[in-house]
Amino acid sequence: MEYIIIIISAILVNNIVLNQFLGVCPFLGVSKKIETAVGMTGAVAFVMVLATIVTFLIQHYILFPFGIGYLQTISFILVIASLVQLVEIVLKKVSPSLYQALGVFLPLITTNCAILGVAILVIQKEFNLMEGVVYAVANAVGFGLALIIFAGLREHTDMQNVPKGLKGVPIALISAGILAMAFMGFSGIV
Amino acid sequence: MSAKNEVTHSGIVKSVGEDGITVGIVVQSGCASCEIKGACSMSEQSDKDLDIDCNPVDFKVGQHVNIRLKSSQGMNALFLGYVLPFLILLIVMIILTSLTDKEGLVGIISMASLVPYYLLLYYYRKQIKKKFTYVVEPLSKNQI
Amino acid sequence: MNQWKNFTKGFIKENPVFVLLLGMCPTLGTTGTAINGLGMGLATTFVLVMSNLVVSLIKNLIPDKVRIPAFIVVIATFVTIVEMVMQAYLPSLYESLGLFIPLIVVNCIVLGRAEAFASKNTITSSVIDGLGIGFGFAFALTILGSVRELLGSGKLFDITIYPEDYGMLVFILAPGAFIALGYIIALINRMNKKNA
Amino acid sequence: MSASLIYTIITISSIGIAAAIILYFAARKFYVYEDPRIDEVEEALPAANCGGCGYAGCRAFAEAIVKDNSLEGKNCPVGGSEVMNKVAEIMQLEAEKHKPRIAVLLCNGTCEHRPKTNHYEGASTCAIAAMNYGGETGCQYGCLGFGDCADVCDFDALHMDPETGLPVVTDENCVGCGACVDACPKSLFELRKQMPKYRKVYVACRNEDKGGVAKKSCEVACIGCGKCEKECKYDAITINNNRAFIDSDKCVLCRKCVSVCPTNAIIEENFPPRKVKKEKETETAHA
Amino acid sequence: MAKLESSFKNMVISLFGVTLIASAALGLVNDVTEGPIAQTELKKQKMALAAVLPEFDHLGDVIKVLPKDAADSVEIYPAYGADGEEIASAVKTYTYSGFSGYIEVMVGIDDVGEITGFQVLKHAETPGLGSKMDDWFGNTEKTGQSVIGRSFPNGGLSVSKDGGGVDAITAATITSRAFLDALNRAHRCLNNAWDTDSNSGATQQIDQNASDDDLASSEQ
Amino acid sequence: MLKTFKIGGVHPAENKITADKVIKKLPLPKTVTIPVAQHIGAPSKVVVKRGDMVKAGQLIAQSAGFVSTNIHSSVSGKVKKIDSVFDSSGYKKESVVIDVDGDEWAEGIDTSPDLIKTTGLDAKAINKKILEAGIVGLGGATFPTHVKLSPPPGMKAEVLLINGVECEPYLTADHRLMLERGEELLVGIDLLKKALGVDRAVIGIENNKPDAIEHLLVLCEKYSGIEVSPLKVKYPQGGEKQLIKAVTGREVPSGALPIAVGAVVNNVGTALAVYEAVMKNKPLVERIVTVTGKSLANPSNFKVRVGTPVKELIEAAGGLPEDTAKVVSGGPMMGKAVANIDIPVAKGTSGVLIINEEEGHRKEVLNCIRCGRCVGVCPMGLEPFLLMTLAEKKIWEKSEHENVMDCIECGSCSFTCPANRPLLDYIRLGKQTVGGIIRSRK
Amino acid sequence: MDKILTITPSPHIKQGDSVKKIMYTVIFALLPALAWSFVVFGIPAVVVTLTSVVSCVLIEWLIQKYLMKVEPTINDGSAILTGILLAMNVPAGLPLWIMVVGAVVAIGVGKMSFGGLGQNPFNPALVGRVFLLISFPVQMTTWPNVTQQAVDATSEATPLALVKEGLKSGSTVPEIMQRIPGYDELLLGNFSGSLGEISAALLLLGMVYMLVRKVITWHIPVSIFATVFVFTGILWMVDPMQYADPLFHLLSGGMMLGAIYMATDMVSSPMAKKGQLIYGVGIGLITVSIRLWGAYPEGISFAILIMNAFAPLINNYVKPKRFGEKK
Ligand SMILES: Cc1cc2nc3c(=O)[nH]c(=O)nc-3n(C[C@H](O)[C@H](O)[C@H](O)COP(=O)(O)O)c2cc1C
Ligand SMILES: Cc1cc2nc3c(=O)[nH]c(=O)nc-3n(C[C@H](O)[C@H](O)[C@H](O)COP(=O)(O)O)c2cc1C
Ligand SMILES: Cc1cc2nc3c(=O)[nH]c(=O)nc-3n(C[C@H](O)[C@H](O)[C@H](O)COP(=O)(O)O)c2cc1C
Ligand SMILES: Cc1cc2nc3c(=O)[nH]c(=O)nc-3n(C[C@H](O)[C@H](O)[C@H](O)CO)c2cc1C
Ligand code: SF4
Ligand code: SF4
Ligand code: SF4
Ligand code: SF4
Ligand code: FES
Repeated sequence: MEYIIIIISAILVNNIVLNQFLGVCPFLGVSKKIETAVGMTGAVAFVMVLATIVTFLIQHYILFPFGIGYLQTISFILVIASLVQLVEIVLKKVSPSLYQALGVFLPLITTNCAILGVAILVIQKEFNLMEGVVYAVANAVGFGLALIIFAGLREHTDMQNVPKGLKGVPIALISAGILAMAFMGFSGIV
Repeated sequence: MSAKNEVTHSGIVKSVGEDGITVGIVVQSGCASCEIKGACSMSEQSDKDLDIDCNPVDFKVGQHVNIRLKSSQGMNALFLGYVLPFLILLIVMIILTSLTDKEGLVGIISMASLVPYYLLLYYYRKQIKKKFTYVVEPLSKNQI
Repeated sequence: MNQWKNFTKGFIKENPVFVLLLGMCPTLGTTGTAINGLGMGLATTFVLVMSNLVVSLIKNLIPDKVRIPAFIVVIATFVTIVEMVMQAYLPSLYESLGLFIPLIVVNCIVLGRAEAFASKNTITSSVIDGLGIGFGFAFALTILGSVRELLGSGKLFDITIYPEDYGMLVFILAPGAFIALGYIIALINRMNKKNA
Repeated sequence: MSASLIYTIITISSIGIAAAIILYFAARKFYVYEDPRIDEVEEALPAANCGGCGYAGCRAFAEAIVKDNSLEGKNCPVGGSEVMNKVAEIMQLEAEKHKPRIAVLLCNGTCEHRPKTNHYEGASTCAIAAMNYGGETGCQYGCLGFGDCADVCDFDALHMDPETGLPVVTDENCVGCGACVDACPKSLFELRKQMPKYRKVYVACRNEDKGGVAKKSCEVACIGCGKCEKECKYDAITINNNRAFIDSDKCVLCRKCVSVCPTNAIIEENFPPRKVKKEKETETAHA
Repeated sequence: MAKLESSFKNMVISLFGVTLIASAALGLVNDVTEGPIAQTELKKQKMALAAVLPEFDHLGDVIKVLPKDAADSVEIYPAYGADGEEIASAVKTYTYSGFSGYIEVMVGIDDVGEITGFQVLKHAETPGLGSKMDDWFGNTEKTGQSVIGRSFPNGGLSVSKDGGGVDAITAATITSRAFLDALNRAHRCLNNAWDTDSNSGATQQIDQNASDDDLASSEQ
Repeated sequence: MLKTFKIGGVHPAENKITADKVIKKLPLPKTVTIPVAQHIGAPSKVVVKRGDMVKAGQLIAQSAGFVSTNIHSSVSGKVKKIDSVFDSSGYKKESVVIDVDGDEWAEGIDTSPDLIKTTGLDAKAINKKILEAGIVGLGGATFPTHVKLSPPPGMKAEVLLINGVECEPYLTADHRLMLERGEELLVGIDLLKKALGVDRAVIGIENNKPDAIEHLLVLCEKYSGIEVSPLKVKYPQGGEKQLIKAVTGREVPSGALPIAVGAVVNNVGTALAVYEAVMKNKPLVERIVTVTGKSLANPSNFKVRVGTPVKELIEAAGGLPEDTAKVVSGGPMMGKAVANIDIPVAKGTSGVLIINEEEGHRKEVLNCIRCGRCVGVCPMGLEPFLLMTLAEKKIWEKSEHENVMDCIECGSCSFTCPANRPLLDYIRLGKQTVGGIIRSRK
Repeated sequence: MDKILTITPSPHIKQGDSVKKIMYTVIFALLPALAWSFVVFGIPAVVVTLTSVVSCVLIEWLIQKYLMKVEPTINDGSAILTGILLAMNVPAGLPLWIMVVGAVVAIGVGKMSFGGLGQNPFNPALVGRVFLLISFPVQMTTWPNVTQQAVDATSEATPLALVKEGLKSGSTVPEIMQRIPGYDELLLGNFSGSLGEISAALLLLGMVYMLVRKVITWHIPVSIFATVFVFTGILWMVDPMQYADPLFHLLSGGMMLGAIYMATDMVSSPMAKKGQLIYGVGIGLITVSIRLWGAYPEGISFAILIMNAFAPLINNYVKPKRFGEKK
């Protein structure tokens, strides 16, 4: 039950993009292709979970025991930045062709903001490891959901004759706002 | 022309080998809306080289080409590259959590479970390579 | 004179938020009120200026290949300092900005400037660059915060302008952030077009 | 030193070093070497991203220049020789000499010159109109007047004149990118060599009907009579398919042909008034 | 000065230098701010105590009570008058049933069981709606909605919609219920604490005897 | 339930005002203008010179390839000039202009009205006759008939469909033809069957022509292997693919020809022309044209020589009314508005429609309200609103994926759009451009 | 010279329908229910409706004239329709300035920002309504009292709100139902709620009219009704103490108004029939989830907006069956 609440909350009620404002840049910028949005979701889920585990361990087995909680920011960012790269390196070494195919298929995963944000939130919310991982996955799904809906919306508005000044990012933001309003309907579900 | 179920990517021929060519592509980051991505180097941009089996006589170095990959193959890559390890991670974690309370152990073991996975990938890298076939086509100037 | 230009362009013409569309998350997340926006803007400015300063100081001591990790360390250090100082002396602001203080670390503006400008320029111009961009950022956040606060609760910097009952709650909440920013950017687009 | 300070230093240093090593390898693996000259060249380009050079945009063009390390066949029509020289300087190469070109409209079939014979009400684009009929007048070669060309011009150099129903090229703005040439379904634009002070002499007609027919449908049609051809001493004029053509690379702007044309199909532009009038030279506004 | 070359030695040294200085700086700043941060926390608590309690002379030791149904304990700060007699207690209580979950309240309850004051310490309720708790329930001019001076009826305080006597914040009944839930919890724990262990001073870690009533009511 | 096609379709007002006007022969004009490009495919090559004397039925332009056809003089007289003259396309096309003097026919042509029912010719010989007679489809597309009758290797025709649907409002030429020349038509169908080697032919007729259905049903009894199939009144029932679907239940795959499902479709007029060519040795030089319109004094069905100026048809039908806005060559759904009425009748001219001011103008174009009606009526299951937007925005690649090339240009979408969007105008542009791209790829 | 003929590409004839006719048909279909709300709520309802319609039309005119600089198209009826629907989505006593704000948001943000008629991905009236609901929760949930004859300012809860409140305070559904109007009342409308929530029967009448005039097809409303019916039916059978019966869900709240008039807005719904079914099912599921488990007693507005956002995706993946398509 606990987990279900975490999941629903992260995906619908407190959607990472629409409500928590994390990962807005890729949300606004990522390609209009729906496949790409799906792909991003998978990749982000993996990286987010990995990052959550590592940072969780660091926090609970290094920072807290030694009473140096204030090093959270600096250690998390270093770990996450290198983790993202590490995954790439390993993939490239292990299976170059796979790595290449992914390069054609996906944009780079630079959702540092969302990943760091989730890692910190897991600590702040005092989740245990499993809850933290579920939280991370749910947030990745929430991110993906927003991304996929938006891919469709973007394609739609691009075909319309949006007034000049509003074209592009402004109308995307306004659509996001309306979407966020709609998602507020879910508030109170958990 | 790409069909519905294909993704395309443009690139530049980097070298021409005996039975294939190497094409360099630039992978854009997710922050495509960012207008000064040039100034931001947090893995904002990276070059990837693709080795593609094809008849090399059709191409010359420096040529602009379009690479097409079936979406389903892209999804395949995604599955092998991210989703499967993700699932392994998750499953190992779920099992371990039900066995022990030691979170540190759970975390470390589950991450370690990725090592054999990657070794497996390494072992099968040849077979994997066969899975991905690209179509390369030259781009005319006005299409670039 | 040139320095002055460098300094002022960040406000409207090359505003990091309105024009370059950088650092959207803190922009949206911390502008529930004008004062929060300003606070976040200034915190970012501080980090920006200090990291620019340090980076341009040590630029020759850092080999190219480890540039990025070194810069990250520098930036993260200043972010942590801001975090601790705020927690100690401005606890209420610290609480309302919450998560977004540590997230200054990943704000592309900060690393971007360190990498693109400070690592190549003199100390003075790096600091001025940091100040310009930082104030531009703070300016944008304050504007957005003011708009949201004013429309949402009838206040500006906590001073009541009109009765709160007439405020539109949406603007304090998440959707209002998107919508307000959308229209502000549209407005700035128009202004920039006209000037050009 | 307090214990916490020691922990701090140990932690950060170890995480820092670990991260650095990974990032170092990453950087080495993924480092994109970008020739700094690409940026420089891009900087020098006008950033119009019009594609007039034949590349996707200014950056692509810059990449191509640096990659090929040659300026052969490369020209930025927007920036012209000035920019290309700058680029050449950066690249330490010799710029190709490109004569700047400018678009002219090969039709003078204004409402006045060309009586309407019917009235079109379909979708208002030249491309669609051209698919359905030859035009609202008896001349099937002339301008349709729906402004497809003006729509594609990125440089504010083309506007539809509501009086004449024809597009007008603003010489100062035209960079010769050729977008209009491709857009016009009737192929009414020609890129001609740019002469001093934007002077030009050209046959503003594409009508290939025989003389009488052409003249009937449009007062100022070229009837292919050949008088100009005979008049031109520089072999700049040729007649094909009942229509004269002046080669801008050969034309020396002597303007002899203009006066002999019986239908006034040859246009001279931006010249001072002919001697008959004693007024002072009035220059068109350009700086 | 020429740029350092990217040799391995240089890299390690320079990075080590950077991290060393960075960590030293951080450590130092931490040393400086550690005190003020702790003090701020303390001050906040003090101010809260002062705000919710009637005039008192000194405070007793903190008593932690763990309600049976919850994992987190409630803190009780007994306050004594100049004569050493206990006049009231401040209780740091909480609820998870707010609109956005957790709400933490400091509430003062005097020896006759009347609320002397309260202060919301932590919450994430919607601005403009649930966030009005302080103003709403502290507004002594509106007797219908103010909780100050009220005592706890059997079964605790509840909003008028549920048949209780407290008017809920307009359009924020959820928050109102949650708020009252926190107060009720404070009241119950206070009673329990006195019932089970009246030789004050001892810190009671776990309250085994929390009444069934407690369990039932906080589960709704 | 009457047979029909399954997706889409509209039902415009029928307005068949000339349905019971007997076909009249139009007097010979003074001059005829015969364009050399009256068919799909390569324009024919002129084989006469200015000043030559020609007879009716004499070859004046020769087929210029497999997909091309012969063109014959429709009158006897003197070649006045060979020049570019406006035709219904709105462009000038090379044409042979002949001054008429009398009505002398070339040798071997049987102009008598006698019905000839049998011939000893085999399939090949029939096809040769058709080729020589310059027969093209008279249903509108003017595709050379001999090409249709020679299925590509590996394909076999199974059924011949005769298109007597005439689903276009106003037009009645085919209707009258079926009523007045039923016997000859059936002989023609027999010949077509023979040429194709099929033993089944189905005449599809929309149910709004009960007299024609009745008439042919009676006549058919004498011919084996020819059926009449009454069809629901729904536009574009006469579209080739729709007709095949309605009658045989098969769908011609996207991008394929009817022969892929074993069908060949020919118009009733074509069948009649085949009869005349084979049995009477008469090339295709005249056809039946409906001249009609709400304000026209005397709407009629005429038998007209190819090359006659449209003006003369209109004169014969009462003259151009005052309130004319448009003159359309063909029907109101697919016909082409012409720029002037001096253009000649061509082999493919099935009707001349005069539209008055009230109906003749386009209404103000509004934004698409995404009502989906165009999608609902498209007989090809396309999304016209999307295809239009893609053409407007020049997104050709996606247009191709959205099957723009499948559009049969029936016009149902534009007809039905409540926002008056010029859907088909843009879709045509899309088809043209995408078609060009596809060709350039090969 | 002869007469100057007009040339257009084919087709040369036109079906009679126009955007204007469609819009006015919907308006006409709404009139009975609107009139009934005037009867029930009296003058305040009329004033609110007028305010809404006038502001919507005025805003559209102002924006088109002065911001977009195009010929205003306000007489196509779509702004009037948006105005009416917006008004039908608010309580009768709503302060007029709030109504004006709603109109500005509906037309300004919801419609014109995207380029005007036909370009908006979201339903404008609902954008306006949800904006108001979130911004002014108090005023938007102050329902005038109708059970006493005269409309007065004291507020009365809507049936859905009663259920939600009741369940929160521990009552069971059958207990609550005693305090709630019966089905006949729900059908005819004699209880409190927004202008357009009170008469299921008249709204259904309008639906029949629109179906006959072919302005809408059955797919969207029916799939919504069916989903709600099945979903709530299952829950009701599992636990009738906690979940109200399906009929109650169908007849109460904005279900009818939303499903018949707002989900069917062609501009913001999918085009293909199959897509419309998916869309309807989605709306049904989300509506019920919000009603049963969310903070809001009513969820159809949110549900429609959310599915609006999915409509482009649905359009992308659910295409009409192409002729000759290989299966
Ligand atoms: C965005 C949003 C924020 C809300 N915030 C609160 C809140 O802070 N506190 C609360 O009790 N209810 C909140 N609500 C819930 C609704 O106002 C709910 O209708 C109300 O709590 C219960 O109705 P009532 O108070 O009118 O009886 C919120 C709802 C939404 C959509
Ligand atoms: C290039 C081309 C080749 C064709 N080849 C054949 C053919 O081999 N057999 C056939 O029956 N029809 C053939 N057709 C005819 C078409 O299927 C069709 O009948 C013709 O375009 C007229 O159809 P419509 O009047 O319905 O538009 C061909 C058409 C084209 C354009
Ligand atoms: C929309 C549409 C409607 C058509 N309607 C008819 C029609 O009513 N009668 C007809 O004979 N041909 C009609 N055609 C032409 C047929 O598709 C087909 O080309 C013709 O019947 C083939 O015979 P033909 O080659 O003898 O002309 C129509 C074509 C289209 C695309
Ligand atoms: C069946 C139908 C339903 C409509 N429903 C709405 C609606 O719910 N809200 C609205 O603002 N407009 C509605 N309209 C009007 C119109 O489509 C709407 O204003 C457009 O979304 C504006 O672009 C409707 C129109 C029709 C034909
Ligand atoms: S007029 Fe033509 S050539 Fe000149 S800039 Fe415009 S589009 Fe280019
Ligand atoms: S010049 Fe060509 S493109 Fe321009 S308006 Fe005339 S016909 Fe159209
Ligand atoms: S014209 Fe084309 S798109 Fe339009 S209805 Fe007919 S087949 Fe469909
Ligand atoms: S019929 Fe017209 S308004 Fe309706 S969807 Fe098609 S193009 Fe749009
Ligand atoms: S600031 Fe760019 S993703 Fe958050």
